[in-house]
Amino acid sequence: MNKIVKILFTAVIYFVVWILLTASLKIEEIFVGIIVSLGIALFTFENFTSKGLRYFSPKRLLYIIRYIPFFLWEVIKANFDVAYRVIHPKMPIKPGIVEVKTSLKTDTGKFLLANSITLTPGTLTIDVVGDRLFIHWIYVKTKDIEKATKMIPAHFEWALKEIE
Amino acid sequence: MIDYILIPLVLVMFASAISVIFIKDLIVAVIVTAVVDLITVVLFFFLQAPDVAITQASIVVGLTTFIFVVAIMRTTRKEEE
Amino acid sequence: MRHIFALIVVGTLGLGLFYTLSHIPFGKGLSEVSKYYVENAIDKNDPHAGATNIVTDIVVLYRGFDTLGEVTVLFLAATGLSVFFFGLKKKEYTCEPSLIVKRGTGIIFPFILLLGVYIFVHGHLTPGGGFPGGVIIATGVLLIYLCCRDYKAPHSLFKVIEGSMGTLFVIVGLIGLIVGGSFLFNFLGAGKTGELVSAGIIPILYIVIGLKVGAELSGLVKDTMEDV
Amino acid sequence: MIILNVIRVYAGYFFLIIGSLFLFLGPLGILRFPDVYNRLQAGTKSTTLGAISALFGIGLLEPGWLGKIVILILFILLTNPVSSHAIGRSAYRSKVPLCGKSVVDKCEEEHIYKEAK
Repeated sequence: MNKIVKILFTAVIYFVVWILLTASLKIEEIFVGIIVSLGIALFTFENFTSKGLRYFSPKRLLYIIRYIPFFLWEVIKANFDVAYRVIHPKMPIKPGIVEVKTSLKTDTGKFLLANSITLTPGTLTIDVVGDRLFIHWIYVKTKDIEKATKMIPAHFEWALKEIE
Repeated sequence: MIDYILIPLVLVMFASAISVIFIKDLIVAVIVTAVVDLITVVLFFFLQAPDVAITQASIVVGLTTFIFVVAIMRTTRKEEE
Repeated sequence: MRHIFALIVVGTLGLGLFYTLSHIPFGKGLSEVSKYYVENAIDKNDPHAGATNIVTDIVVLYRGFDTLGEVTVLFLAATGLSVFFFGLKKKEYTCEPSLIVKRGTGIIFPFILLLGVYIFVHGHLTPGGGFPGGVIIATGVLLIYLCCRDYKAPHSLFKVIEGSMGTLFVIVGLIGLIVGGSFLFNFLGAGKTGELVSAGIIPILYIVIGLKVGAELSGLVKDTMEDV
Repeated sequence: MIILNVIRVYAGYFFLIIGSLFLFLGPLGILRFPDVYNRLQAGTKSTTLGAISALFGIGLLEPGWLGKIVILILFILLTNPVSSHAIGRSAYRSKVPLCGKSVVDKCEEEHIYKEAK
Protein backbone atom coordinates (compact mmCIF):
# COMPACT_ATOMS: atom_id res chain seq x y z
CA MET A 1 0.00 0.00 0.00
CA ASN A 2 2.71 2.40 1.09
CA LYS A 3 4.64 1.49 -2.04
CA ILE A 4 1.74 2.33 -4.35
CA VAL A 5 1.32 5.72 -2.67
CA LYS A 6 5.01 6.49 -3.15
CA ILE A 7 4.89 5.48 -6.81
CA LEU A 8 1.81 7.67 -7.34
CA PHE A 9 3.51 10.65 -5.70
CA THR A 10 6.66 10.34 -7.84
CA ALA A 11 4.59 9.81 -10.99
CA VAL A 12 2.58 12.97 -10.29
CA ILE A 13 5.78 15.03 -9.91
CA TYR A 14 7.27 13.62 -13.13
CA PHE A 15 4.02 14.23 -14.97
CA VAL A 16 4.02 17.91 -13.96
CA VAL A 17 7.61 18.22 -15.23
CA TRP A 18 6.63 16.48 -18.47
CA ILE A 19 3.76 18.89 -19.05
CA LEU A 20 6.05 21.86 -18.39
CA LEU A 21 8.57 20.43 -20.89
CA THR A 22 6.07 19.81 -23.69
CA ALA A 23 4.13 23.03 -22.99
CA SER A 24 0.94 21.62 -24.53
CA LEU A 25 -2.20 19.91 -23.30
CA LYS A 26 -3.02 17.70 -26.28
CA ILE A 27 -4.52 14.29 -25.58
CA GLU A 28 -1.63 12.29 -27.03
CA GLU A 29 1.00 14.28 -25.12
CA ILE A 30 -0.85 13.66 -21.85
CA PHE A 31 -1.23 9.97 -22.68
CA VAL A 32 2.47 9.50 -23.44
CA GLY A 33 3.34 11.57 -20.36
CA ILE A 34 1.30 9.33 -18.06
CA ILE A 35 2.91 6.19 -19.47
CA VAL A 36 6.45 7.59 -19.26
CA SER A 37 6.10 9.01 -15.76
CA LEU A 38 4.57 5.81 -14.38
CA GLY A 39 7.29 3.74 -16.05
CA ILE A 40 10.13 5.83 -14.64
CA ALA A 41 8.45 6.05 -11.22
CA LEU A 42 8.39 2.24 -11.01
CA PHE A 43 12.19 2.13 -11.16
CA THR A 44 13.21 5.20 -9.21
CA PHE A 45 10.69 5.84 -6.44
CA GLU A 46 12.94 4.36 -3.75
CA ASN A 47 15.71 6.87 -4.37
CA PHE A 48 13.36 9.76 -4.97
CA THR A 49 11.11 9.96 -1.94
CA SER A 50 10.72 8.55 1.53
CA LYS A 51 7.39 10.06 2.57
CA GLY A 52 5.12 9.76 -0.47
CA LEU A 53 1.92 11.75 -0.73
CA ARG A 54 2.40 13.33 2.70
CA TYR A 55 4.45 16.04 0.94
CA PHE A 56 1.19 17.36 -0.47
CA SER A 57 -0.30 18.35 2.89
CA PRO A 58 -1.55 21.96 2.78
CA LYS A 59 0.70 23.09 5.63
CA ARG A 60 3.83 21.95 3.77
CA LEU A 61 2.70 23.59 0.54
CA LEU A 62 2.04 26.81 2.44
CA TYR A 63 5.53 26.76 3.94
CA ILE A 64 7.09 26.00 0.54
CA ILE A 65 5.26 28.96 -0.99
CA ARG A 66 6.45 31.18 1.85
CA TYR A 67 9.99 29.86 1.67
CA ILE A 68 10.65 30.44 -2.05
CA PRO A 69 10.50 34.28 -2.11
CA PHE A 70 12.49 34.46 1.13
CA PHE A 71 15.12 32.18 -0.41
CA LEU A 72 15.30 34.11 -3.70
CA TRP A 73 15.75 37.35 -1.75
CA GLU A 74 18.63 35.73 0.17
CA VAL A 75 20.24 34.64 -3.13
CA ILE A 76 20.06 38.20 -4.47
CA LYS A 77 21.56 39.54 -1.21
CA ALA A 78 24.33 36.95 -1.47
CA ASN A 79 25.21 38.13 -4.95
CA PHE A 80 25.49 41.77 -3.96
CA ASP A 81 27.62 40.67 -1.01
CA VAL A 82 29.99 38.77 -3.31
CA ALA A 83 30.02 41.65 -5.78
CA TYR A 84 30.98 44.07 -2.99
CA ARG A 85 33.82 41.83 -1.83
CA VAL A 86 35.11 41.25 -5.36
CA ILE A 87 35.05 44.87 -6.50
CA HIS A 88 36.32 46.45 -3.25
CA PRO A 89 40.04 47.19 -3.83
CA LYS A 90 41.10 45.88 -0.39
CA MET A 91 38.92 42.72 -0.53
CA PRO A 92 37.37 42.66 2.96
CA ILE A 93 37.57 38.91 3.62
CA LYS A 94 38.32 37.00 6.82
CA PRO A 95 37.72 33.37 5.80
CA GLY A 96 37.57 30.28 7.96
CA ILE A 97 35.73 27.02 8.50
CA VAL A 98 33.22 26.98 11.37
CA GLU A 99 31.07 24.24 12.82
CA VAL A 100 27.30 24.48 13.35
CA LYS A 101 24.61 22.11 14.54
CA THR A 102 21.32 21.40 12.81
CA SER A 103 18.09 20.09 14.26
CA LEU A 104 16.83 18.63 10.99
CA LYS A 105 16.50 14.86 11.01
CA THR A 106 15.92 13.62 7.45
CA ASP A 107 18.40 13.46 4.58
CA THR A 108 16.19 15.60 2.37
CA GLY A 109 16.05 18.28 5.05
CA LYS A 110 19.82 18.33 5.40
CA PHE A 111 20.17 18.45 1.61
CA LEU A 112 17.85 21.46 1.34
CA LEU A 113 19.57 23.16 4.29
CA ALA A 114 23.05 22.65 2.79
CA ASN A 115 21.91 23.98 -0.59
CA SER A 116 20.32 27.02 1.04
CA ILE A 117 23.47 27.70 3.05
CA THR A 118 25.65 27.42 -0.04
CA LEU A 119 23.56 29.92 -1.98
CA THR A 120 23.25 32.58 0.73
CA PRO A 121 25.62 35.37 1.77
CA GLY A 122 29.20 34.35 2.41
CA THR A 123 28.73 30.69 3.34
CA LEU A 124 29.56 27.36 1.67
CA THR A 125 28.88 23.90 3.10
CA ILE A 126 32.10 21.85 3.15
CA ASP A 127 30.95 18.69 4.91
CA VAL A 128 28.12 17.05 6.84
CA VAL A 129 28.84 14.62 9.67
CA GLY A 130 25.73 13.44 11.48
CA ASP A 131 23.94 16.57 12.71
CA ARG A 132 27.02 18.79 12.45
CA LEU A 133 27.76 20.93 9.41
CA PHE A 134 31.15 22.37 8.53
CA ILE A 135 30.79 25.69 6.81
CA HIS A 136 33.31 27.87 5.03
CA TRP A 137 32.51 31.45 5.99
CA ILE A 138 33.97 34.27 3.95
CA TYR A 139 33.83 36.75 6.85
CA VAL A 140 33.94 34.93 10.18
CA LYS A 141 31.89 36.84 12.73
CA THR A 142 32.08 34.26 15.52
CA LYS A 143 34.04 31.09 16.21
CA ASP A 144 31.60 29.78 18.83
CA ILE A 145 29.41 26.82 17.77
CA GLU A 146 26.24 28.05 19.52
CA LYS A 147 26.48 31.59 18.18
CA ALA A 148 27.29 30.40 14.68
CA THR A 149 24.31 28.02 14.82
CA LYS A 150 22.08 30.96 15.64
CA MET A 151 23.51 33.01 12.78
CA ILE A 152 23.60 30.52 9.88
CA PRO A 153 21.25 27.50 9.93
CA ALA A 154 18.60 28.93 12.26
CA HIS A 155 17.96 31.46 9.52
CA PHE A 156 16.35 28.73 7.38
CA GLU A 157 15.23 26.06 9.81
CA TRP A 158 11.93 27.75 10.71
CA ALA A 159 10.62 26.74 7.27
CA LEU A 160 12.67 23.66 6.48
CA LYS A 161 11.55 22.01 9.74
CA GLU A 162 8.03 21.96 8.34
CA ILE A 163 8.99 21.08 4.79
CA GLU A 164 11.45 18.22 5.33
CA MET B 1 29.19 38.75 -38.88
CA ILE B 2 29.00 35.42 -37.12
CA ASP B 3 32.35 34.39 -38.60
CA TYR B 4 34.13 37.13 -36.69
CA ILE B 5 32.49 36.03 -33.42
CA LEU B 6 33.83 32.54 -34.00
CA ILE B 7 37.48 33.56 -34.49
CA PRO B 8 38.39 33.86 -30.76
CA LEU B 9 36.61 30.57 -30.10
CA VAL B 10 38.64 28.81 -32.79
CA LEU B 11 41.82 30.39 -31.42
CA VAL B 12 41.04 29.06 -27.92
CA MET B 13 40.37 25.67 -29.50
CA PHE B 14 43.75 25.74 -31.24
CA ALA B 15 45.57 26.80 -28.09
CA SER B 16 43.99 24.06 -25.97
CA ALA B 17 44.54 21.40 -28.63
CA ILE B 18 48.24 22.28 -28.74
CA SER B 19 48.59 22.54 -24.96
CA VAL B 20 47.20 19.00 -24.53
CA ILE B 21 50.50 17.74 -25.96
CA PHE B 22 52.62 19.41 -23.29
CA ILE B 23 50.49 18.67 -20.21
CA LYS B 24 52.07 16.04 -17.96
CA ASP B 25 49.05 15.42 -15.72
CA LEU B 26 46.79 13.18 -17.79
CA ILE B 27 43.54 14.09 -15.99
CA VAL B 28 44.15 17.77 -16.81
CA ALA B 29 44.86 16.75 -20.41
CA VAL B 30 41.50 14.95 -20.60
CA ILE B 31 39.70 18.00 -19.28
CA VAL B 32 41.42 20.26 -21.83
CA THR B 33 40.38 17.80 -24.57
CA ALA B 34 36.81 18.16 -23.33
CA VAL B 35 37.20 21.95 -23.71
CA VAL B 36 38.21 21.48 -27.35
CA ASP B 37 35.16 19.32 -27.95
CA LEU B 38 32.86 21.77 -26.19
CA ILE B 39 33.97 24.48 -28.60
CA THR B 40 33.16 22.06 -31.42
CA VAL B 41 29.64 21.90 -29.96
CA VAL B 42 29.34 25.69 -30.22
CA LEU B 43 30.63 25.58 -33.81
CA PHE B 44 28.06 22.95 -34.75
CA PHE B 45 25.37 25.10 -33.21
CA PHE B 46 26.43 28.11 -35.26
CA LEU B 47 26.48 25.96 -38.40
CA GLN B 48 22.77 25.30 -37.73
CA ALA B 49 23.05 21.65 -36.74
CA PRO B 50 21.49 21.64 -33.27
CA ASP B 51 20.83 17.90 -33.20
CA VAL B 52 24.46 17.12 -33.97
CA ALA B 53 25.42 19.64 -31.29
CA ILE B 54 23.25 17.91 -28.66
CA THR B 55 24.67 14.50 -29.53
CA GLN B 56 28.22 15.81 -29.49
CA ALA B 57 27.71 17.53 -26.14
CA SER B 58 26.27 14.51 -24.36
CA ILE B 59 28.69 11.97 -25.82
CA VAL B 60 31.86 14.02 -25.51
CA VAL B 61 31.30 15.70 -22.19
CA GLY B 62 29.48 12.78 -20.60
CA LEU B 63 30.85 9.51 -21.85
CA THR B 64 34.20 10.03 -23.60
CA THR B 65 35.63 11.96 -20.66
CA PHE B 66 34.33 9.30 -18.29
CA ILE B 67 35.94 6.45 -20.22
CA PHE B 68 39.25 8.33 -20.41
CA VAL B 69 39.15 9.00 -16.67
CA VAL B 70 38.37 5.35 -15.87
CA ALA B 71 41.26 4.24 -18.06
CA ILE B 72 43.63 6.71 -16.35
CA MET B 73 42.37 5.66 -12.89
CA ARG B 74 43.42 2.10 -13.59
CA THR B 75 46.85 2.93 -15.05
CA THR B 76 49.06 5.85 -14.01
CA ARG B 77 48.12 9.45 -13.67
CA LYS B 78 51.40 11.19 -14.52
CA GLU B 79 53.05 10.87 -17.88
CA GLU B 80 56.55 9.42 -17.53
CA GLU B 81 59.59 11.24 -18.83
CA MET C 1 61.10 14.70 -29.78
CA ARG C 2 57.73 13.11 -29.12
CA HIS C 3 56.23 16.49 -28.44
CA ILE C 4 57.48 17.91 -31.71
CA PHE C 5 56.11 14.92 -33.58
CA ALA C 6 52.72 15.29 -31.86
CA LEU C 7 52.76 19.02 -32.60
CA ILE C 8 53.35 18.33 -36.28
CA VAL C 9 50.47 15.82 -36.35
CA VAL C 10 48.07 18.20 -34.63
CA GLY C 11 49.14 21.09 -36.85
CA THR C 12 48.67 19.07 -40.03
CA LEU C 13 45.25 17.86 -38.89
CA GLY C 14 44.18 21.37 -37.96
CA LEU C 15 45.34 22.85 -41.24
CA GLY C 16 43.66 20.07 -43.20
CA LEU C 17 40.43 20.53 -41.29
CA PHE C 18 40.56 24.29 -41.85
CA TYR C 19 41.26 23.88 -45.56
CA THR C 20 38.47 21.34 -46.05
CA LEU C 21 35.87 23.24 -44.04
CA SER C 22 36.66 26.54 -45.75
CA HIS C 23 36.07 24.92 -49.14
CA ILE C 24 32.71 23.34 -48.36
CA PRO C 25 30.13 25.51 -50.16
CA PHE C 26 27.73 25.85 -47.25
CA GLY C 27 24.41 27.06 -48.58
CA LYS C 28 25.78 27.97 -52.02
CA GLY C 29 23.86 25.71 -54.37
CA LEU C 30 23.02 22.07 -54.10
CA SER C 31 24.39 18.87 -55.46
CA GLU C 32 22.12 16.35 -57.19
CA VAL C 33 21.47 14.31 -54.04
CA SER C 34 20.69 17.37 -51.94
CA LYS C 35 18.27 18.58 -54.61
CA TYR C 36 16.46 15.27 -54.50
CA TYR C 37 16.23 15.42 -50.71
CA VAL C 38 15.00 19.00 -50.66
CA GLU C 39 12.34 18.42 -53.31
CA ASN C 40 11.04 15.17 -51.86
CA ALA C 41 11.40 15.69 -48.13
CA ILE C 42 9.48 18.95 -48.19
CA ASP C 43 6.67 17.61 -50.37
CA LYS C 44 3.92 16.75 -47.92
CA ASN C 45 2.21 14.20 -50.14
CA ASP C 46 5.31 12.06 -50.28
CA PRO C 47 5.34 9.25 -47.70
CA HIS C 48 9.04 9.93 -47.11
CA ALA C 49 8.31 13.11 -45.14
CA GLY C 50 6.59 14.41 -42.07
CA ALA C 51 9.19 15.57 -39.57
CA THR C 52 9.53 19.30 -38.87
CA ASN C 53 13.24 19.07 -39.58
CA ILE C 54 14.51 17.99 -43.00
CA VAL C 55 17.64 16.49 -41.43
CA THR C 56 15.50 14.09 -39.40
CA ASP C 57 13.72 12.93 -42.54
CA ILE C 58 17.03 12.30 -44.28
CA VAL C 59 18.69 10.59 -41.31
CA VAL C 60 15.85 8.24 -40.47
CA LEU C 61 14.06 7.54 -43.74
CA TYR C 62 16.61 7.91 -46.54
CA ARG C 63 19.60 6.88 -44.45
CA GLY C 64 17.88 4.53 -41.99
CA PHE C 65 20.01 1.60 -43.05
CA ASP C 66 23.13 3.54 -42.00
CA THR C 67 21.57 4.05 -38.58
CA LEU C 68 21.28 0.29 -38.22
CA GLY C 69 24.98 0.07 -39.03
CA GLU C 70 25.82 2.79 -36.49
CA VAL C 71 23.91 0.98 -33.75
CA THR C 72 25.77 -2.22 -34.62
CA VAL C 73 29.13 -0.44 -34.45
CA LEU C 74 28.17 0.99 -31.06
CA PHE C 75 27.21 -2.47 -29.84
CA LEU C 76 30.57 -3.87 -30.96
CA ALA C 77 32.44 -0.99 -29.31
CA ALA C 78 30.60 -1.48 -26.01
CA THR C 79 31.28 -5.20 -26.04
CA GLY C 80 34.94 -4.63 -26.85
CA LEU C 81 35.32 -2.14 -24.02
CA SER C 82 33.71 -4.46 -21.50
CA VAL C 83 36.08 -7.22 -22.62
CA PHE C 84 38.98 -4.79 -22.22
CA PHE C 85 37.97 -3.90 -18.66
CA PHE C 86 37.18 -7.49 -17.68
CA GLY C 87 39.42 -8.70 -14.89
CA LEU C 88 41.35 -5.46 -14.34
CA LYS C 89 41.98 -4.59 -10.71
CA LYS C 90 39.37 -2.47 -8.98
CA LYS C 91 40.24 0.97 -7.68
CA GLU C 92 39.89 1.25 -3.91
CA TYR C 93 37.89 4.25 -2.73
CA THR C 94 39.14 5.94 0.41
CA CYS C 95 36.05 7.82 1.55
CA GLU C 96 32.27 7.60 1.48
CA PRO C 97 30.33 9.84 -0.91
CA SER C 98 28.80 12.87 0.77
CA LEU C 99 25.23 12.67 2.04
CA ILE C 100 24.27 15.81 0.18
CA VAL C 101 25.59 14.54 -3.13
CA LYS C 102 23.79 11.23 -2.59
CA ARG C 103 20.47 12.89 -1.85
CA GLY C 104 20.86 15.35 -4.73
CA THR C 105 21.57 12.50 -7.12
CA GLY C 106 18.51 10.62 -5.89
CA ILE C 107 16.36 13.65 -6.69
CA ILE C 108 17.98 14.58 -10.01
CA PHE C 109 18.39 11.09 -11.54
CA PRO C 110 14.74 10.44 -12.55
CA PHE C 111 14.53 13.86 -14.17
CA ILE C 112 17.56 13.03 -16.31
CA LEU C 113 15.79 9.85 -17.43
CA LEU C 114 12.65 11.88 -18.12
CA LEU C 115 14.62 14.37 -20.22
CA GLY C 116 16.19 11.55 -22.23
CA VAL C 117 12.78 10.01 -22.91
CA TYR C 118 11.37 13.44 -23.81
CA ILE C 119 14.18 13.99 -26.32
CA PHE C 120 13.70 10.74 -28.17
CA VAL C 121 9.90 10.76 -28.08
CA HIS C 122 9.89 14.25 -29.61
CA GLY C 123 12.74 13.44 -32.01
CA HIS C 124 10.69 14.31 -35.10
CA LEU C 125 9.49 17.66 -33.69
CA THR C 126 12.54 19.13 -31.93
CA PRO C 127 16.30 18.86 -32.41
CA GLY C 128 17.51 15.60 -30.94
CA GLY C 129 16.52 12.05 -31.59
CA GLY C 130 17.44 8.54 -30.59
CA PHE C 131 21.17 8.90 -30.03
CA PRO C 132 21.20 12.02 -27.81
CA GLY C 133 18.26 10.69 -25.77
CA GLY C 134 19.97 7.36 -25.18
CA VAL C 135 23.25 9.01 -24.22
CA ILE C 136 21.47 11.31 -21.76
CA ILE C 137 19.90 8.26 -20.10
CA ALA C 138 23.35 6.65 -19.89
CA THR C 139 24.83 9.76 -18.27
CA GLY C 140 22.08 9.56 -15.64
CA VAL C 141 23.04 5.96 -14.91
CA LEU C 142 26.69 7.04 -14.75
CA LEU C 143 25.82 9.74 -12.21
CA ILE C 144 23.99 7.34 -9.93
CA TYR C 145 26.85 4.83 -10.18
CA LEU C 146 29.39 7.47 -9.17
CA CYS C 147 27.39 8.80 -6.23
CA CYS C 148 25.50 5.82 -4.78
CA ARG C 149 28.01 2.99 -4.70
CA ASP C 150 25.51 0.49 -3.31
CA TYR C 151 23.18 0.99 -6.28
CA LYS C 152 22.75 -2.15 -8.35
CA ALA C 153 21.48 -1.59 -11.86
CA PRO C 154 19.15 -4.17 -13.43
CA HIS C 155 21.74 -5.59 -15.78
CA SER C 156 19.64 -8.37 -17.26
CA LEU C 157 16.97 -5.80 -18.09
CA PHE C 158 19.54 -3.82 -20.09
CA LYS C 159 20.39 -6.93 -22.10
CA VAL C 160 16.71 -7.73 -22.74
CA ILE C 161 15.89 -4.18 -23.88
CA GLU C 162 18.96 -4.05 -26.10
CA GLY C 163 18.24 -7.34 -27.85
CA SER C 164 14.52 -6.83 -28.31
CA MET C 165 14.94 -3.29 -29.59
CA GLY C 166 17.51 -4.40 -32.16
CA THR C 167 15.08 -7.04 -33.38
CA LEU C 168 12.23 -4.53 -33.48
CA PHE C 169 14.27 -2.17 -35.66
CA VAL C 170 14.85 -4.91 -38.22
CA ILE C 171 11.18 -5.98 -38.08
CA VAL C 172 9.99 -2.42 -38.78
CA GLY C 173 12.40 -2.27 -41.70
CA LEU C 174 11.21 -5.60 -43.06
CA ILE C 175 7.55 -4.58 -42.85
CA GLY C 176 8.51 -1.57 -44.97
CA LEU C 177 10.20 -3.94 -47.41
CA ILE C 178 7.03 -6.03 -47.72
CA VAL C 179 4.58 -3.14 -47.94
CA GLY C 180 6.46 -0.56 -49.98
CA GLY C 181 9.26 -2.46 -51.66
CA SER C 182 12.21 -0.87 -49.84
CA PHE C 183 13.83 -1.42 -46.45
CA LEU C 184 12.42 1.05 -43.86
CA PHE C 185 9.68 2.27 -46.23
CA ASN C 186 7.44 4.73 -44.37
CA PHE C 187 4.32 2.56 -44.45
CA LEU C 188 2.35 4.68 -41.98
CA GLY C 189 2.26 7.83 -44.10
CA ALA C 190 3.37 11.33 -43.20
CA GLY C 191 0.39 12.51 -41.15
CA LYS C 192 -0.06 16.11 -40.06
CA THR C 193 3.29 17.81 -39.51
CA GLY C 194 3.83 19.09 -35.98
CA GLU C 195 1.64 16.62 -34.11
CA LEU C 196 3.10 14.07 -31.73
CA VAL C 197 1.58 11.20 -33.70
CA SER C 198 2.87 12.01 -37.16
CA ALA C 199 5.76 11.35 -39.51
CA GLY C 200 4.95 7.66 -39.77
CA ILE C 201 7.68 5.38 -38.54
CA ILE C 202 10.13 8.10 -37.45
CA PRO C 203 8.92 8.25 -33.82
CA ILE C 204 8.82 4.45 -33.59
CA LEU C 205 12.37 4.16 -34.89
CA TYR C 206 13.57 6.93 -32.60
CA ILE C 207 12.04 5.27 -29.54
CA VAL C 208 13.65 1.98 -30.58
CA ILE C 209 17.06 3.59 -31.17
CA GLY C 210 16.84 5.63 -27.97
CA LEU C 211 16.04 2.64 -25.76
CA LYS C 212 18.70 0.54 -27.48
CA VAL C 213 21.47 3.15 -27.19
CA GLY C 214 20.47 3.94 -23.61
CA ALA C 215 20.53 0.29 -22.55
CA GLU C 216 23.78 -0.35 -24.40
CA LEU C 217 25.69 2.59 -22.93
CA SER C 218 24.23 1.96 -19.45
CA GLY C 219 25.55 -1.58 -19.72
CA LEU C 220 28.92 -0.10 -20.72
CA VAL C 221 28.90 2.19 -17.68
CA LYS C 222 27.99 -0.75 -15.48
CA ASP C 223 30.81 -2.86 -16.91
CA THR C 224 33.39 -0.18 -16.22
CA MET C 225 32.19 0.83 -12.74
CA GLU C 226 31.10 -2.45 -11.21
CA ASP C 227 33.88 -4.99 -11.32
CA VAL C 228 33.50 -8.71 -11.57
CA MET D 1 -1.62 45.96 -25.04
CA ILE D 2 1.27 47.28 -27.15
CA ILE D 3 2.66 49.11 -24.11
CA LEU D 4 2.60 45.86 -22.14
CA ASN D 5 4.52 44.13 -24.92
CA VAL D 6 7.11 46.90 -25.01
CA ILE D 7 7.52 46.68 -21.22
CA ARG D 8 7.90 42.91 -21.47
CA VAL D 9 10.61 43.11 -24.13
CA TYR D 10 12.59 45.81 -22.31
CA ALA D 11 12.28 43.92 -19.01
CA GLY D 12 13.65 40.86 -20.83
CA TYR D 13 16.68 42.83 -22.06
CA PHE D 14 17.15 44.29 -18.57
CA PHE D 15 17.26 40.82 -16.98
CA LEU D 16 19.67 39.60 -19.67
CA ILE D 17 22.04 42.50 -18.96
CA ILE D 18 21.84 41.96 -15.17
CA GLY D 19 22.50 38.26 -15.69
CA SER D 20 25.56 38.85 -17.84
CA LEU D 21 26.90 41.36 -15.30
CA PHE D 22 26.71 38.76 -12.53
CA LEU D 23 28.17 36.11 -14.82
CA PHE D 24 31.08 38.50 -15.37
CA LEU D 25 31.59 39.01 -11.62
CA GLY D 26 32.05 35.29 -11.00
CA PRO D 27 35.25 34.87 -13.04
CA LEU D 28 36.52 38.19 -11.68
CA GLY D 29 36.13 36.80 -8.15
CA ILE D 30 37.85 33.59 -9.20
CA LEU D 31 40.81 35.68 -10.40
CA ARG D 32 41.01 37.93 -7.34
CA PHE D 33 40.29 35.65 -4.37
CA PRO D 34 43.21 33.85 -2.71
CA ASP D 35 42.23 30.16 -2.27
CA VAL D 36 39.93 27.41 -3.57
CA TYR D 37 37.13 27.88 -1.03
CA ASN D 38 36.75 31.64 -1.50
CA ARG D 39 36.87 31.19 -5.26
CA LEU D 40 34.12 28.57 -5.08
CA GLN D 41 31.97 31.01 -3.14
CA ALA D 42 32.31 33.66 -5.83
CA GLY D 43 31.83 31.11 -8.61
CA THR D 44 28.73 29.44 -7.22
CA LYS D 45 26.75 32.48 -6.17
CA SER D 46 27.27 34.65 -9.19
CA THR D 47 26.83 31.88 -11.75
CA THR D 48 23.58 30.79 -10.08
CA LEU D 49 21.94 34.20 -10.02
CA GLY D 50 23.49 35.15 -13.38
CA ALA D 51 22.11 32.09 -15.11
CA ILE D 52 18.69 32.41 -13.45
CA SER D 53 18.37 36.07 -14.39
CA ALA D 54 19.52 35.51 -17.98
CA LEU D 55 17.10 32.60 -18.38
CA PHE D 56 14.28 34.67 -16.95
CA GLY D 57 15.08 37.41 -19.44
CA ILE D 58 14.88 34.91 -22.28
CA GLY D 59 11.57 33.68 -20.86
CA LEU D 60 10.19 37.21 -20.97
CA LEU D 61 11.34 37.66 -24.58
CA GLU D 62 9.88 34.29 -25.67
CA PRO D 63 6.83 33.57 -23.48
CA GLY D 64 6.28 30.16 -25.10
CA TRP D 65 9.39 28.80 -23.42
CA LEU D 66 8.44 29.75 -19.86
CA GLY D 67 7.62 26.17 -18.82
CA LYS D 68 11.03 24.87 -19.86
CA ILE D 69 12.71 27.85 -18.26
CA VAL D 70 11.00 27.21 -14.91
CA ILE D 71 12.37 23.65 -15.02
CA LEU D 72 15.85 24.89 -15.93
CA ILE D 73 15.82 27.37 -13.03
CA LEU D 74 14.75 24.65 -10.58
CA PHE D 75 17.50 22.34 -11.85
CA ILE D 76 20.13 25.03 -11.54
CA LEU D 77 19.01 25.77 -7.97
CA LEU D 78 19.18 22.06 -7.12
CA THR D 79 22.44 21.10 -8.81
CA ASN D 80 24.74 24.13 -8.71
CA PRO D 81 25.25 24.18 -4.91
CA VAL D 82 25.62 20.38 -4.86
CA SER D 83 28.46 20.49 -7.37
CA SER D 84 30.27 23.28 -5.55
CA HIS D 85 29.84 21.38 -2.27
CA ALA D 86 31.36 18.31 -3.92
CA ILE D 87 34.33 20.33 -5.22
CA GLY D 88 34.89 21.95 -1.81
CA ARG D 89 34.65 18.67 0.05
CA SER D 90 37.02 16.84 -2.25
CA ALA D 91 39.44 19.79 -2.13
CA TYR D 92 39.45 19.57 1.66
CA ARG D 93 39.91 15.80 1.54
CA SER D 94 42.89 16.18 -0.81
CA LYS D 95 44.38 18.54 1.80
CA VAL D 96 44.27 21.74 -0.22
CA PRO D 97 45.31 24.35 2.39
CA LEU D 98 43.26 27.39 3.37
CA CYS D 99 44.80 30.76 2.55
CA GLY D 100 47.00 32.63 5.01
CA LYS D 101 44.29 35.10 5.99
CA SER D 102 42.07 32.38 7.46
CA VAL D 103 41.23 32.71 11.12
CA VAL D 104 39.70 29.37 12.13
CA ASP D 105 39.51 25.79 10.88
CA LYS D 106 37.14 23.63 12.92
CA CYS D 107 37.28 20.84 10.39
CA GLU D 108 40.88 20.10 11.39
CA GLU D 109 39.79 18.82 14.79
CA GLU D 110 37.33 16.36 13.26
CA HIS D 111 38.32 12.73 13.83
CA ILE D 112 37.77 11.46 10.28
CA TYR D 113 40.23 14.00 8.96
CA LYS D 114 42.69 13.24 11.76
CA GLU D 115 42.68 9.58 10.78
CA ALA D 116 43.28 10.49 7.17
CA LYS D 117 46.31 12.63 8.07
